[in-house]
Amino acid sequence: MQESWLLFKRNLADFWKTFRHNRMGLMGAFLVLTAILLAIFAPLVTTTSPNEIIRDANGRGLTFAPPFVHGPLGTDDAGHDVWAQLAFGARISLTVGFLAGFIAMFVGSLLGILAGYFGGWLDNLIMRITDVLLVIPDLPLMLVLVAAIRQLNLQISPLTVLILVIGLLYWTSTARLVRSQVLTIKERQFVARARAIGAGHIHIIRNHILPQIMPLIVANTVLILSTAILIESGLAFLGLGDPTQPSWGTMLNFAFDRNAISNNAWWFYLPPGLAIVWVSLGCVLLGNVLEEMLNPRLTGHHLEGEARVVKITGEEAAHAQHLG
Amino acid sequence: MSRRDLLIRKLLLSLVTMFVVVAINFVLFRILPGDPVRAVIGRNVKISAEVQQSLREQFGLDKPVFPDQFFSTLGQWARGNLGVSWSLRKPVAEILVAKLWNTLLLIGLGQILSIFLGVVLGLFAGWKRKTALDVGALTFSLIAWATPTFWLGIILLAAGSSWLGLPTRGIVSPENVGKPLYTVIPDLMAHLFLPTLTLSILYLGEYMLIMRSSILEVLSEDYILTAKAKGMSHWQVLWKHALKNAMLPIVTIVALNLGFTVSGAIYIETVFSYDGLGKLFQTALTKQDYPLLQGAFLLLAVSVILANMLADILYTYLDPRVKAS
Amino acid sequence: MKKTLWFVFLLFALLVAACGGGTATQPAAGENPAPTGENPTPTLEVSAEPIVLHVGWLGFPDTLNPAYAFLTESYTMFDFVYSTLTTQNPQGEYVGLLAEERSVSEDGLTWTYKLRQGIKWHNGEDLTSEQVAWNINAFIQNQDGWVTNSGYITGFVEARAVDASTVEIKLEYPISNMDYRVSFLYIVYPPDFESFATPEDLQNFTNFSPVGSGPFKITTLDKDQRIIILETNADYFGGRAKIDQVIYQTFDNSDALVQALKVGDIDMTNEVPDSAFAAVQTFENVETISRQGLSLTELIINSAPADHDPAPTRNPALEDPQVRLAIASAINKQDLVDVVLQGNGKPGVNIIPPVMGGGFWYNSNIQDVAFNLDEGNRILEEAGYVKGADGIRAKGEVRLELRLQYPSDSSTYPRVADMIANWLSEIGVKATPEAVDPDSLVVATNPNADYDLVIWGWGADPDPDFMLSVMTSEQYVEGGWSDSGYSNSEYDQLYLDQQQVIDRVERQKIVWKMQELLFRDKPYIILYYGNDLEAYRSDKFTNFLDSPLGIASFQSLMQVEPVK
Amino acid sequence: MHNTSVKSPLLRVRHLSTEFVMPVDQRVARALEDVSFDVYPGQTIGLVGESGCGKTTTLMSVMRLLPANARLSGQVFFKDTDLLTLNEKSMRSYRWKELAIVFQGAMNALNPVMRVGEQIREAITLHKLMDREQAETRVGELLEMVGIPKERGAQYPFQYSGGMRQRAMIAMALACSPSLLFADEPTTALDVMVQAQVLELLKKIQQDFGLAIVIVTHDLGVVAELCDTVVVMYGGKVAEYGPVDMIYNAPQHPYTQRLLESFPDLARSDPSEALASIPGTPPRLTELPPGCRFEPRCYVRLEKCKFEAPPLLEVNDNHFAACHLCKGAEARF
Repeated sequence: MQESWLLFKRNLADFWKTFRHNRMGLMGAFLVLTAILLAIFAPLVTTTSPNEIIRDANGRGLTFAPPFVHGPLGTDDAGHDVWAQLAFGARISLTVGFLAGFIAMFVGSLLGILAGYFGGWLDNLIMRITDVLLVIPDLPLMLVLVAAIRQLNLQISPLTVLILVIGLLYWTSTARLVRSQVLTIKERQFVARARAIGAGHIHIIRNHILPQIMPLIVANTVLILSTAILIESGLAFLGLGDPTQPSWGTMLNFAFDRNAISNNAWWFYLPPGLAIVWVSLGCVLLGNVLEEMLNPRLTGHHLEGEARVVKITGEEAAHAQHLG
Repeated sequence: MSRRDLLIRKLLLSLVTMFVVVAINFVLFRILPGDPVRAVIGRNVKISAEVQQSLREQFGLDKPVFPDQFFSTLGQWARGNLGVSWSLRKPVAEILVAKLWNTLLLIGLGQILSIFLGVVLGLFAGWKRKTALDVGALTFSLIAWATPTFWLGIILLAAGSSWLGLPTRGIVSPENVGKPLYTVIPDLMAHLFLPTLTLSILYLGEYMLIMRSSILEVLSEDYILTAKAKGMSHWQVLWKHALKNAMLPIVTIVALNLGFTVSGAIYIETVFSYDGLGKLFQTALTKQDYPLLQGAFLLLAVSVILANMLADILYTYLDPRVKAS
Repeated sequence: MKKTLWFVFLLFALLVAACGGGTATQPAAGENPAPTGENPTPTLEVSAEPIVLHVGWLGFPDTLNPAYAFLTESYTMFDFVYSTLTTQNPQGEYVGLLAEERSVSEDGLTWTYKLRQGIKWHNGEDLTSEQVAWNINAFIQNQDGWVTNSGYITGFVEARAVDASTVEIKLEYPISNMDYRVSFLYIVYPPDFESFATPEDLQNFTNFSPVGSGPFKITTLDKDQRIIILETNADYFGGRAKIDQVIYQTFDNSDALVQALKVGDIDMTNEVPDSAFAAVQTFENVETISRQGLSLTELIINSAPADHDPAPTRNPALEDPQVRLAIASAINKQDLVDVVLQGNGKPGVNIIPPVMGGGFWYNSNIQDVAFNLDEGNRILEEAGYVKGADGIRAKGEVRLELRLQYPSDSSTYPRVADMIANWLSEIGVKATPEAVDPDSLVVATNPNADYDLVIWGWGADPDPDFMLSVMTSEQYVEGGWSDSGYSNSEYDQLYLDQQQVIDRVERQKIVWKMQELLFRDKPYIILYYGNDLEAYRSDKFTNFLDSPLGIASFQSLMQVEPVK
Repeated sequence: MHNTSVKSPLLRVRHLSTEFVMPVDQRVARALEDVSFDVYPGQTIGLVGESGCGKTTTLMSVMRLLPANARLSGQVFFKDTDLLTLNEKSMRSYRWKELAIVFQGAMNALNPVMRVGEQIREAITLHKLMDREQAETRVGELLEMVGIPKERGAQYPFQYSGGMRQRAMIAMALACSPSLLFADEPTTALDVMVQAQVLELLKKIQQDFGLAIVIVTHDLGVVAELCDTVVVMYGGKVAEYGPVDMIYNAPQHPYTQRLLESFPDLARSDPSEALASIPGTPPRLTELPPGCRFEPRCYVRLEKCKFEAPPLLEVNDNHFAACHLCKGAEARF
C-alpha cells in the first residue's frame, strides 16, 4: 500500500517545516489550540460550576456583577460565573462545531470521491444535488429543519439535531473540491497503472486517491469548522440551542434576551462573542494557510513590486566596464 | 458551446432546481408539527368542533397531503397565489411584496457598498500583497468573516444609539410612516445606517477576500507579464488587463452569495426590528404560519435561483469566451 | 464600467450625507404637524407643535375587533378607543363610565344602567341606548362570533333600551361580579359590525380604523412598520386629554426599547424588561415604577384525568402527590424572584395574586412549602424513588425523567427553566428544558395532555372569577382555558357557588377554600408574582397616574401633561 | 555566421547574479550566478540547458521582469546603458521598444478577454510611436506578416489555434520594431508542424529585420537550426559558451557533452526512443555545492571540483567553458 501513505507522511514532515515559518498559520493554530485546551481543562481553570448561583453577603443572587466584584469575568443575569460558563461553553461550542464539521467532511469527501471516481449518472446526480443545496438559502432551511426535527419528538437531544443539520447541509463545498481533485488524479499514470494490474476500486481509492486528497480535505475541514461554529452560535442565538448545556451562542442568547446591553454588562456579552471570533478566526487562518500551501499558485504575482538591484562596488564595476 | 446552448442549459438547470426547491418546500412544511387550525385561533379561545372543521376545509387541510394538497398547492403557486396567511389573514403574496422592498433596500444598499469597497480594497490588497495595507485588509476581512452577524449587529446597535443617537428600530420615524420613502430620505438613511453598516462590514470582508484571491490569481497569469513586458506601468496593467479578468468570477460569486446575504438579513432584521422578509420569516416560523413561511421560503429561494440565472446570463455577455462562436 | 462606478459612488455619498443629516433631525417628533382635522381648543391652535407622547412596547395588536382579539395590546387599544358601561377607578373600585348610574333589582336579576348625556362617537354621531343594547344582545346571541366576550356574558338573558338614556340587562341568575364583567364589554359602533353573516366573517374583520367613543381615536395604524398613531378625542365625554397625540411603536428587541427610552426616542413604556429594570433606574431624567400587579408565573404539572381522551402522555410519577411535594420543595422561589425578576416581584403561593381586590381574595392562611433540597430528597426516598448510578431516581420502571417545556416567545422562562432543572437534578429528578412555540404548547396542554411540566404565566383579571375558572374541569375541553387538566368536582361546585353569592365575605370564604384545594393538589406550583415595571421621561412629561391601572391606562394618559 | 568582431555588442551581460528569497522560510535560492555573455546586432543566440538552470531567469533579469523577492547584481548594458541602474520608469521605455519578448506557452500570454488586434495596438500606442489610426493599420500589416488575416485581429485569443497565438505574439513582439527579441521556448507545447512554421517565421524575421534574437530552449535541434552562438547553462551558471559549430563539434564541458549525447539524433525520426538522460538531478538552488555545480553528476570529476568552482575560461577563440579539465587561455569576463 502504503507507498502513497508513506509519501503522505513524509509530506506531513515537509509540511511542518514550511508551516513553522508561517506566522498566520501559527497564529491560527494557537487560537484553535487554546480554545481546545480551555474546553478540555475547563474544570481545572474554573473555581465554580457554571450553574452555581453566586451570592452576595445576604445570600441573594449576585446578578450582573462586574469583573471587579466577582472575578475574573463577573456574573450573568442569573448570577452564574461568566468565566465558568465560557470555559464549559467551549466544550459545547467546539463539540458541535467539530462533530458537524467532521460529518460534513465525511459526507462531502465520500460523495466527492464517488462523483469524481465513478462519474456518469452518479456524478451528475451528486452534482445536481450540490447545485440545489448551493442556492437554497441555508439559514431559513436550517431554521425550519431544526424546528421540525425538534418537534417531531424523536427523542434526539437538541445538540444532536444541531450537529446533524449543520453537518448534513455543509458538505457541498467539500464534495465539489474533492470531486475536481479526484478527477485530475484519476487521469494520472499511477492510477491507470494500478487499474491495469487489476486493482479494485476500493484499493485504488484507499491507496492512491485518498493519500493525495487528504491534505485538501484537512484544509477544507478546518474551514468548515469555522462555519459550523458560527452557524451553531447563530442558531443558538435564535433560541434553538440547549439551555441546559450552554454554548457560547446560548450565552449570547441569554445575554441579549436578558438585557445585558441595557445593563452595560459588557463582561457578559463580549466574551462569548469574542470566543466565537477567536475560534472561527483560528480555523479560518489555519484553513487558509493550509489551502495556500497546497495551492502555491497564490504565493506570488507579476505586479508585486520590483526586483531589487544590488549595487556592486565601484571597483568591480570599473573592472567589468574595462573588460567589456 | 454557443451562448444560446449555454443559456438554455442554465435555464433548464434553474428550472430543475426550482422544482426541487418547490418540492422540498412543500414536504418540509407538511412535516412541521402543530395543529394549523389551532395556530390560527390562538391560545385563549373556545371554539366549536364545527367551526374547526370548517376552517380545516377552508384551508384544504381535510384532503390527503399527496397528491391532492401537493398539486393544488403547486398550481396555486404557479399562478402567484401563495395562499392566505393564517396569522395575518391577508394574502401571503401581498404581505411578501410589502416586506420585499424593505429587504431589497437593506440588502441592496449593503451589497452595493460592500461590493464596491470590497472590490477596491481586495484589488489593492492583492496587488500590494504582504504590505501593511494587505495585512490590514486581510485581518479585517478574516475577523469580519469570523464574527457572528447578530453579535456585531447588537454591538453596533448599542454603540450607535448611545453615542450617535441613531434610531434603534424600524425604517422611518413614526411621524413619517405612510409617506413615500423618497420624501423622507434623511430619516430613512438615519434608520438604515446601522443595519446597512452591519451588513456592509460582513459582506465587505467576504468580497474583499474573494476579490483579493481573484486578483492574485489573475496577476500571476502570463498575460500580465506580457503586459508588463510591453512597458506598461502597474496601474495600466491593473486597469486594462487585470481588472476585467478578476471581476468576472465576482459576478458569479455575488449571486451565489445571496443565500448568505439572506441569512444575514434574518439576523439583522431581528436585531434592528426592521420589517423585512427576514423578520417575517422568523415570525412566521414561531407562529407556525405555514402559508406565510412557505411563501417566504419560496420567495427567498426563488430569488436566489433567479439571481444566479441572471448572473449566468450577465456572465455570458461579459466574458467573450462565451459570447462568440 | 465607469457608469456603474459612478452610481456606486453616488449612493455611497448619499448614505454618508444622510447619516450626518439623520442625527441632526433627531427631534423629529415635532416636525410634522398633526393631521389637523378637528383640531380642538383655541389655546392649542396657538402652539404650532402638537404635544406628542411616544410610547414603546414589545407587541402589536392582533386585531382591533373586540369580537376576536386575544393579545393584551389589542385591549390596550380598546381602552383608548372604546368605552364600557363600567370601569375600574385607580382605587380598584368599579365606577360608571358610559353609565352615570347603575342599579340592581331586589332579586338581583335586572341591572339598569343610566347613560351619560351627550356621548358622541368619533364620527360625531350620538351614542344611543339602543346601540348599547344592540351590543349586549349581539354578544349574547352570537357567542360563536363574539368569542372573547362569551365568558363575561354567561347568565345574561337579554338587554333592552328602556328609554333614550337607559339600558336594562336581564339575568338568568344573580351574578356576584356584574360590574367586573360589564367592564370588559366594549361598546362598538353597530354600523361597523351589523353586516356580518357568519361568525367567521365577523372574526375576519380586522377593524383597523375603528370608530369608538373613547378618549383617543386611531388615525394611523401601520401593520408593517407596527406603528399606531392616536389622536386625542376633543369631544370625549370625560373631558379632553392634555396631550394631542399618542404614538405607539413596537420594538422586537427589548434592549432597543430601553435604549430608545434612554435617548428619549420614546417618552414612556409599561413593558420595562425585568432584567433591565435596575439599569433603567439609573437613567437620567427617567422615572421608574415597580408595582405589584396581577400577573403570575406557574409551573403546570400534568394533572389530566387518566380517562381523558386522548390519554395523557406523562411520566406516571407525576400522579404521586409526594413527587409533586418533592418538586415544590426543590424550587427556590426567592432565588427566582431575586435572579429572574431582579427582585421585582414576590414568591408565588396561590393562583390569586396578593394584590387582587386589595388582598381581599388572596388566601393568606396558606403556608408555602419551604425550599429544602434535603426534604425533597427525603420525600422521594420515602416514596420509594431510589437514586440510580446516573443520579436519577427511579421506582421500578418509572424513572424521574421529565420534560420541562415553556413557550418560545418568552425571554424570562428559559432562565426559569434552566434554574428549575438545576434544582431538580439535586433531588434526583432529570428535567429537560425545551422551548416550544406557544401555539403548539396550547395544543400539547389542552386537549392533548402531552407534557410533564410546563412553565407559563397568566395575567389575572381584577376579579378572582377568571383565574378560578381556569382550574375547573369544565374548561378542560378543546379551546377551554384549563391547561393543567385539573379535575375536582368539589372545586367545580365551589366555582359555581362563588359566581352566585352576592355577599362579598361569603364569596371570599369560597374563594379561599378553592385556593386551599389547589394548594393541596398542586396542579400548579405558583412560582412568582412579577411586578408591573414602568418608566417614563420625567424631563418631558409629568402627572402620570401611578395606580394599579398602570401609567399607560387611558385614565393615566387623560391627565398626563408635558413638562413646562 | 556574423562577424562579431566588427560591430560592438548590442547587449553585454556581465557577472549577472540573481537570487530569490523564498517567501516561506527566507532561504535564498541562487538562480543565476556570474552570468556573462554578449549579443551582437543581427545575431541569434541560443540559451540551452535543463529546466531550472536559469535560462528564463536570465531573460527576465535582463528585462527586469522578476518579482520583488528577487535580488539582482552585475551589469546589463544595452548599447551603453546599464539597464540595472535605471529606475522602473525609464526601464519601461526600453521594454518592447528596444527589448521585446515572446513568452513560452502563448496559450496564456494573451489576455483572454481582449481582442488580439487591440493587444498589439496597445503596445504601439503605449510607446506613442504613432497615432491610433496609423497603429491600427500597422497591426493589420503585422498580422499579415506573420500569416494571420488582418480581420482576425478583431477576434479573441481563444478563437485562435495554438500556432496562431504564438504567431500573434511574435507579431506583437515586432510591433515597436525592437532591436532585440527574446523568445522563451517559443515552440514548446506546439505540435511538430506548427513548431516548424514558427521557427520558419523567426528565421524570416531575423533575416528581414536584422534584429538580434535570444532563444531560450532545451531543444538542441532548434538551436542547431537557428542559432549562431550557444550559451549552455547549468545550475544557474554558464557552463559553456561559443559558436554553434564549435559547441556541437567540440564540446568542452562534460555537461555539454552529456547533453549532446542525451539529445536524440536529429536524423532519428522517432522521438520516443528515449533520451539517454544524465544520471542524477540538477542541484537544488537553495543547497548549491561549494565547488563545481555539475560535480555530483560528473563522470570525469577531479578532487578539486568538489571545493573550487571552475572559472569561465576562453578555451578557443570566442569559445568559453567553465571546467577544471579545460586548459583555457584567460578569463575574458
